[in-house]
Amino acid sequence: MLDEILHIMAAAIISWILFVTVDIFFKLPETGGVSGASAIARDIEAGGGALSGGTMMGNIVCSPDASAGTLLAACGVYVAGITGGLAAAVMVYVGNRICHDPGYAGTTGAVLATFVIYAFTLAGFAATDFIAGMVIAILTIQGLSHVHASRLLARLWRVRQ
Amino acid sequence: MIALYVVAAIAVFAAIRVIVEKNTGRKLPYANVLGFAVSGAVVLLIDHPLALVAAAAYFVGSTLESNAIASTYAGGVKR
Amino acid sequence: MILILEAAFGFIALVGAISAALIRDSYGKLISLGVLVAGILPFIVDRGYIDVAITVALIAPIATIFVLMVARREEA
Amino acid sequence: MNAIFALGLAILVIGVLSVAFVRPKTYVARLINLEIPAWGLLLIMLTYDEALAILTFVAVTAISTFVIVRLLSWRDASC
Repeated sequence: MLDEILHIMAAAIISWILFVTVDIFFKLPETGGVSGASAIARDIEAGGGALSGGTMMGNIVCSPDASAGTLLAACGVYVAGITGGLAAAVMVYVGNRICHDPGYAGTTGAVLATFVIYAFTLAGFAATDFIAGMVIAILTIQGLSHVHASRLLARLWRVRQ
Repeated sequence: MIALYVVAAIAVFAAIRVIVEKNTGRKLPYANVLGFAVSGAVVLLIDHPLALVAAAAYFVGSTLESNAIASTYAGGVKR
Repeated sequence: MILILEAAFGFIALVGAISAALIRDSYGKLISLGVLVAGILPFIVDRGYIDVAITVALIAPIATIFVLMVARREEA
Repeated sequence: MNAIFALGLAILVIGVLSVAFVRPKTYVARLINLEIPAWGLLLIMLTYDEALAILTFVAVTAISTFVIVRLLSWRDASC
């Protein structure tokens, strides 16, 4: 019982670091991919947040990114092992093409997350821990407080520049 | 089994935040959290290979819906 | 399904229906309709109809886009 | 009584009342409210085990929405 809760917390921290790193490496906070992402960024900035962090949150909303790749890769590893993870990467690429996005970040994140999650499965974690952990990680970015989350992302983006 | 309870609790929290928020542009990230939680719950409820396809289809569908609403909202504001 | 999960997803569906009926903004109505679909999809999956769930998940956004075609015209 | 059946009846009643007493008296609000009882009726049909009927119902709902949208735009253009 307590062991599983600790596993979920550790999985949340691992997947948070994974998808934020991949998203910032592919320059998501730089510009809005579609016009809706810029509108969401403008509304978040009007509510007191930072613009570049808001742009990254708008990009996560408007097309499947590395966060979606991590979640679907965890689902694929849970259902069918490492084959399911690669199938999930193909589905993320198709979804990216539907939403008018180049699709590099989502596919790279899904393939990377497949191998990371499979390695942690060998080390004693269950794949369900990573599904719940990824949902907790996306809650801390998009769901708790837009102002603080966008300022944190803007500070990380400044470090990468 | 704890994972399913965690995902359901986050889904309820995100649904309440979507309804309480007034601004349209700030509603959409909460709706995205709800999509993540529900597509995780779909896979956790049934352990079947087609459940992965269902989760991916629901996720891409909800993202496409958010994308269409956000771009229409941006066009409406600009005019 | 377990009773607590049934109550949780039923609560999401009910809240989506009530807010879609009461909100006056049309974008807010469409987002609340998405919340309603998110609430009823786990019930479909739990009955075992995964093919129905795939169809619903693909057709619900298309209906929303159809409504957006006329909402944009009204906004202008 | 089954829980899914009760939930479907509740959503159906809410949807029918919201279509009858629509608050902003516009065609778009009435059209969006018309989607709510469709999902309630889908939950009621889920209680009886007929997969093909549910598939047909979902498809026909989307197609009828498209027809009504085309009708609204044509009416705006003509008069």
